[in-house]
Amino acid sequence: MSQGPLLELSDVHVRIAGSHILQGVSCAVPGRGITALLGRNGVGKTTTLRAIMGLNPSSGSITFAGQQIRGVATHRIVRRGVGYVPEDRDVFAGLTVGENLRLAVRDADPDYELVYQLFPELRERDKQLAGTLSGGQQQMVALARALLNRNRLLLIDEPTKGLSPRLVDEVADALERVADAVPMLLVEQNLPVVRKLATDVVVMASGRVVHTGSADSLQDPELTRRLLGVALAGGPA
Amino acid sequence: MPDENVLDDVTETPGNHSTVAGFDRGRVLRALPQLVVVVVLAVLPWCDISTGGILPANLSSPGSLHLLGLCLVFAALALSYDLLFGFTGLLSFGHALFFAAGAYLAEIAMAQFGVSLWAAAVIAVIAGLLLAVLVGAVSLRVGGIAFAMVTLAFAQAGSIIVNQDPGGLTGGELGKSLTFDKVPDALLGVVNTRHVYWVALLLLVVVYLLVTFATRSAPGRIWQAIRENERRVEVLGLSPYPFKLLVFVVGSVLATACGVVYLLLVGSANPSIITPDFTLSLLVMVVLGGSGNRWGAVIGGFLYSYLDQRLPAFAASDAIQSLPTVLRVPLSQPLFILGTLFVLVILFLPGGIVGTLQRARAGGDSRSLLRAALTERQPGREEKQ
Amino acid sequence: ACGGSSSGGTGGSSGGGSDGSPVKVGMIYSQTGVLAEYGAEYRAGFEAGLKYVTKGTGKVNGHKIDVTWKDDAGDPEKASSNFTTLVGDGYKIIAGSTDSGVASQLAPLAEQNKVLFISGPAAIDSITGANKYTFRSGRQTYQDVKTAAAMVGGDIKGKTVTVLAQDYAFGTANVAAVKAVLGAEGAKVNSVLAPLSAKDFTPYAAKVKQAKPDLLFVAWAGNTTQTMWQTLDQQGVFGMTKVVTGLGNVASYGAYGAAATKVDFLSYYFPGAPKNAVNTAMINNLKAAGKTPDLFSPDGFVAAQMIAQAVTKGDPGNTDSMVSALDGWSFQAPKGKETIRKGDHAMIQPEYVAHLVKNGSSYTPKLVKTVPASELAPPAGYGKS
Amino acid sequence: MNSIVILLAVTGLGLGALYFLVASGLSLIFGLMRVLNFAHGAFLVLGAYAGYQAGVHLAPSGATTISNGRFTLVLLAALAAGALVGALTEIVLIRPLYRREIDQVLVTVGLALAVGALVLGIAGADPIRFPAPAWTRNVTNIAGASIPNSRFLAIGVAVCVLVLIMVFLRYTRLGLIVRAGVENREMVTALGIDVRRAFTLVFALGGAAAGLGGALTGVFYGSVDPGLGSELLIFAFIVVIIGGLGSIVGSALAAVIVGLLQQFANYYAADGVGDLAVVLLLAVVLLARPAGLLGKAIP
Amino acid sequence: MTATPAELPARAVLQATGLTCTIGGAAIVSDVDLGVQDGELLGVIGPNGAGKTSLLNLLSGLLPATSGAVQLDGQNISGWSPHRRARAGLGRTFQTSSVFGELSVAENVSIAAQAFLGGNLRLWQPATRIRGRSERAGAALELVGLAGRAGIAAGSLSHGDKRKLELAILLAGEPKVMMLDEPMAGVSAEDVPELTELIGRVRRERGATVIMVEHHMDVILQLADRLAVMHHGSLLLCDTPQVVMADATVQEAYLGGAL
Ligand SMILES: Nc1ncnc2c1ncn2[C@@H]1O[C@H](COP(=O)(O)OP(=O)(O)OP(=O)(O)O)[C@@H](O)[C@H]1O
Ligand SMILES: Nc1ncnc2c1ncn2[C@@H]1O[C@H](COP(=O)(O)OP(=O)(O)OP(=O)(O)O)[C@@H](O)[C@H]1O
Ligand SMILES: CC(C)C[C@H](N)C(=O)O
Ligand SMILES: [Mg+2]
Ligand SMILES: [Mg+2]
Repeated sequence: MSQGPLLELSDVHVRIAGSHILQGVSCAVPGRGITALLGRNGVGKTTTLRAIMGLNPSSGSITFAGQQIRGVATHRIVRRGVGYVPEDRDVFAGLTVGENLRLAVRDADPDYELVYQLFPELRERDKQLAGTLSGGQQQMVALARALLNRNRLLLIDEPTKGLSPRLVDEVADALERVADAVPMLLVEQNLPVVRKLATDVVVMASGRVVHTGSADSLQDPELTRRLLGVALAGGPA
Repeated sequence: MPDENVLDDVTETPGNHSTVAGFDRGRVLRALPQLVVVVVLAVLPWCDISTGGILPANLSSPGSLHLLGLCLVFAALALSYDLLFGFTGLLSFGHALFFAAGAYLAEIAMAQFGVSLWAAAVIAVIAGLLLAVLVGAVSLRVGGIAFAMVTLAFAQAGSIIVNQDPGGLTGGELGKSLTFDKVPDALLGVVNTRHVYWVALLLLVVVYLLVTFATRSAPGRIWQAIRENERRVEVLGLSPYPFKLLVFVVGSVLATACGVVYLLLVGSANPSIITPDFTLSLLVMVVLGGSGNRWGAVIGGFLYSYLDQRLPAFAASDAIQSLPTVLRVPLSQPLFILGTLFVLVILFLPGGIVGTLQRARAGGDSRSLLRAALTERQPGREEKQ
Repeated sequence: ACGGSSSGGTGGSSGGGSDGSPVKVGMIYSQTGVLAEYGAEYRAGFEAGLKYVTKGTGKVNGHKIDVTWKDDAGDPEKASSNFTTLVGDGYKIIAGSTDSGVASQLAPLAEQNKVLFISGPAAIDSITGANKYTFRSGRQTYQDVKTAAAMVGGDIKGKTVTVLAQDYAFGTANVAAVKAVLGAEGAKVNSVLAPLSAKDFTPYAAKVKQAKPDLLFVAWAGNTTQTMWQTLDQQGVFGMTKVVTGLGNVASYGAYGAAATKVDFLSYYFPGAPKNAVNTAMINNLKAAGKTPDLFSPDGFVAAQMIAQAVTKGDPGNTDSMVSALDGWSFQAPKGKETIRKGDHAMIQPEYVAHLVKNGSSYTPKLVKTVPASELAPPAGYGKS
Repeated sequence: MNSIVILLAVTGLGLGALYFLVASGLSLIFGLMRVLNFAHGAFLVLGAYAGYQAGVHLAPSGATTISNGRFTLVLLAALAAGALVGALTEIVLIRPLYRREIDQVLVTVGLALAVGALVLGIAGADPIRFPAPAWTRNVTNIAGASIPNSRFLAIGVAVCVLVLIMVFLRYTRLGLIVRAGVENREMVTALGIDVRRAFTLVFALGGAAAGLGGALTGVFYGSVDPGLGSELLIFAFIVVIIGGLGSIVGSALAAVIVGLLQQFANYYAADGVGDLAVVLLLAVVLLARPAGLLGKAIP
Repeated sequence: MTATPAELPARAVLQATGLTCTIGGAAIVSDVDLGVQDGELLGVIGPNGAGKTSLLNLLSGLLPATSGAVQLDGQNISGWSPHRRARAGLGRTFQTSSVFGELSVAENVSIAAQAFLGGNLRLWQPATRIRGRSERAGAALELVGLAGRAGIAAGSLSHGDKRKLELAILLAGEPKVMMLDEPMAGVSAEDVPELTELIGRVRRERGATVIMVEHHMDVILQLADRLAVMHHGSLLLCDTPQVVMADATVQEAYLGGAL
């Protein structure tokens, strides 16, 4: 494949209902490791992922593996190998867990093994309506749907939100493992997780990218305080 | 009002909140266009000007005033429907029942009990109130589509009964003519059409004021909350049921009052006003103008009934009849034009006429009108289910 | 431009007899809607009649006849609007009413506004004797039924007659008429009524068989006609009793299907029935205009004759004088001699008995006998509630 | 058993079959896409007229009956016409309104008005005789009851349609996609599925069922007219709602109940009770079970 | 397993006894005995799917209990409808934000204030004339830091802001017992301390009793007086944070290892 980044955004703008939400986002996701997208509530992280997925209309340029994907229909972007785990989980409440997973299958040989190994509960709850799952269980379904297929890039929006500390650990481990094969763009508020996983970081503030760099930059307490308003220096929480 | 502040000023729809300063002046200013409209409508019967075919004859002619009167009654009726549909999110398919109740019960009261028009109006409205409490209490036990269909069932039952002509009271499918000798002379005859027109205008003004007041009242705010998220309202400590019943009764009683004026204006109660199609046309009116918006309902009701009355004349006009067949056949069907117009409004003017105008005004120029129409159709996260 | 409204128009002035001013005639009829076919027949008949009475000049007694056609789409509300427009414009002569609902809406309005009203094909009995200003140019249900009675002959006493009809005004009026006519002659009359919404008529056919009638009188209209006849045939009703019904317009002959040749028809009019100069003139005028004579052609034709009489013998500016000119008038109509009965304005006229004869894939009516007008006169006050 | 009871029971079943045929497409679209399609009546009428036109062109002029082979072509023409208008409706009208659920329903109201008026303008208000094989107009005698053969035809086709729809929903992914898509269209596309095609297909199927229903109504009545759609639509609604959202079996059950109830009430009860009984049934069922007989409550 | 008799709260504001809920044969919450003392903050933790949200649903009446009883201030409220419980002072937020999306932020909170103030069915009373309605709403928005966004539609708030709005809605209703379902979920790291501080302050100033379900352990350790641990629908343990954190089962089932 090409030598450049796997995913590249340049000067992406998003306007929704009159408000200018992304104001020229430019950043790149390399073809390996986990790129963390950070920033406080409402800066436009989710909007950025949605713009990549073609779920929000945007202007500017978004290339994936060297090809322009801005303006391409969402399902075609996915078929090029982009998996997406949305922020609000978006499980299909009226479908069972099994149906939710089956719907997500694109490959001929979906990796149910990985999924059930990570979240054994999903096997037990195959027949349960996803709408009646607990918050954390829904999160598992959402993650599982993206992990079933072999993707070239995963966009994951706050995967550990609402998970118990133990499960946060496990999910982090799983993502780390998956990241060996598939690069990721990860939005995450749990900074210990970020520190553990991220190889690169992109920090946003009010609709713009204010910092990009390798994960090492998170080691600088002054920088993190300035960018994220919190010091990361402390030990594990 | 001393305790008004920005919090309260932001009411029905976010985004259209006015500036904070000069509240009282703002209030007057905001009421001004409405006042102007009412005054203009009120003096129409003195304006002997040609309408160039927009109306059947000169503006002050009985024919024109009769048509405008009907438009006013339907504007008021659409407004009463919007209270349920647009403001509270109650999709009732039975609103026609109450409108028809107003027309039929007033007529029956005059014909059977020999009471005067005014007494008959009072009787009809009180009976409409009782009917609304009964129908509402039963149908509101269910929600959503089930509610729509239970109200439809009630209206259908009403329609069947009216068509059965029990005891010769309703006149079956022929309807019943107004008992003219119970009506004051000043409201009778073609020469007095202007008086009836004023009654219709008064009706609209009263309904408008009541609806305005109701939506700003304490329960009015709860209605809007119910439209958004009923479960959440419950957890705030309020049972949605009495609120829904209240709005159902208020809307229905207003519809009953509209029915009485309709009887007076048209001179008969006929079963076309209790068909499911009729309720459906109310829905069309409200959406055409813009639901959840008082002006929207008024404009939609007015426009729909205007088109409904005038399109046959348009269809029969030489301009249409001389067209080639491909154009003539569809254009000579009034319902084809109305249906197509409605489809176009839904597709290209989301939020109806008033909603589009508001957005255009917010945007400023005419290009933004188009953009407003387009952006609405682009994916936004809030609208997914 | 605001000022007192003026009614305008010449009809409003109280000018004398033949001053040559144009006479405005307003026609409120079904140009669209379910009865549009009848409306078209009526209109063609009227135009043929106008040509006949004005001898092609468009003038009667020096008055030019200005005809304005308004579509009511079968809707009393629109009819009422049109009426207000026309009368507001100074029209003193209104005619048309294809639909019974419209006719009963307009009759009281005519009285209230003191204008001449000549009802059209609407068959409802209560138009006769409705008021001083209301006339009709066609027949009423009673006359249809009486024709059927004439078909049976005198030995009806003690026989069972079943009326199969739809449960609405037209149907129940027929039931009432059969009870009045044949019941009076000693027949046992019962009825089977089907709701308008019924989709399968098997239960009704079964009920008819259960009643074991000596005579089955079918009063049916509308688009289920074909299905109903097919069901009667399938359930073997024709084999067990004599069946009588009214013959519709030419387009409907096919609707009887296999039953067509097994039924006795009472006919209000078909082109081959009467043999006289006026009928020939009407048919020729229609053909010249590219139209075909049909069921309701005479209603339009006679309306034109009546208007001519009213403006010739009466003063077009004075409704009462036109009413006097028509009250009790006898004249040669396409169906032969007709008389407007003094007082209640029943249109005394002959009707026919016919059979359908199949040739090829179409049917033609064959006259069996003419029932003289005198036998068909409704009793005074018949049909008033 | 009394022959009258047999007559009423079998014709009641036939009526139920007719109701199911006209309701199945509505039920399919409503159940999967939650769009209460008011234009369904217009689809029925278009299907019926397409069938009629095919029959007119196929039959030797003047003949009132056609052969079985030609009749099959008539039904196929109706089916195809229904599928076509269904698909067009989805693409042109529903698709731009994907996230505006109420507007989707409303746009079908407008479509119903416009198409209804258009058919009236083109074809005229009068009923026209629907082409069918002679045997459909005859009767079969069962224990003294003369049952019109068109009833057997309706029952047979209704059963086939029911089975086909059930098989279709069970063994294809389409049902799954559409159900998920209605809940959250975006998320389905974010799984790499072209949900628009699925929606169009559902409308095409619903339209095809409507077209077939229209043609069979023509056989049942012996004639078709532009008013047929709006008359049947209300019964189709009642059947779908009583049966329950999303349950095609529920629709079938409700159709049979309504058909039998009407037939028996129309015979045994006083005039006009049959209609009231159906309306009453609707109200009672919904008050007791808001989701309908076999419907699932929406989570 | 509840607290030992010695530690039994002097006055349990909210008391659940034998609370059980079974759906389709599976016990989602089984036999929970739990007392919440006046003014205390009870943290509820437990693995995903342990039944924490369900417990709140049972307490607030959104889920009907199969058996067991709930008492509020000594009064038996089992079988009461959700709105009746809310009126009695049992308020809650939702795990997934549930706001009136098309109404403005201010109106969202005002409605909650109005619901609390009463007289809601008075058709003749303009909403804005209800004494204290807007003050209360304004104060609540001020408290959570959303006053600047009062005019915008609640639906277009970002995720974190919606969480804050949820809290403001709750505060405007001044409940006796506040039940918070994962208030920190999705709140940005920077805002967590702020929101934590806010909850602590509300509690102190209003003397409110709080039940808080939360997975952020640092938050819960900072705020909670006692911790209840749910596991497989049962109450595993209810004790001081120190005791709970030291418990091996809790470590194993809930906290896990590294982070
Ligand atoms: N549909 C919408 N309409 C209006 N504004 C919107 C819409 N969607 C998002 N916004 C606004 O865009 C901004 C960015 O939102 P976004 O969800 O991308 O933030 P985020 O960085 O993901 O925040 P969080 O951490 O809270 O999830 C917010 O201010 C939000 O209010
Ligand atoms: N209607 C239902 N049918 C079957 N199981 C259900 C139903 N509702 C809830 N459950 C199950 O009950 C259990 C408790 O769910 P609950 O939402 O209370 O968990 P929770 O402790 O809040 O978890 P989380 O921390 O993930 O939010 C879950 O396993 C869930 O799947
Ligand atoms: C069927 C028609 C003869 C009906 C008639 N025109 C009426 O309105 O009563
Ligand atoms: Mg986000
Ligand atoms: Mg939970």
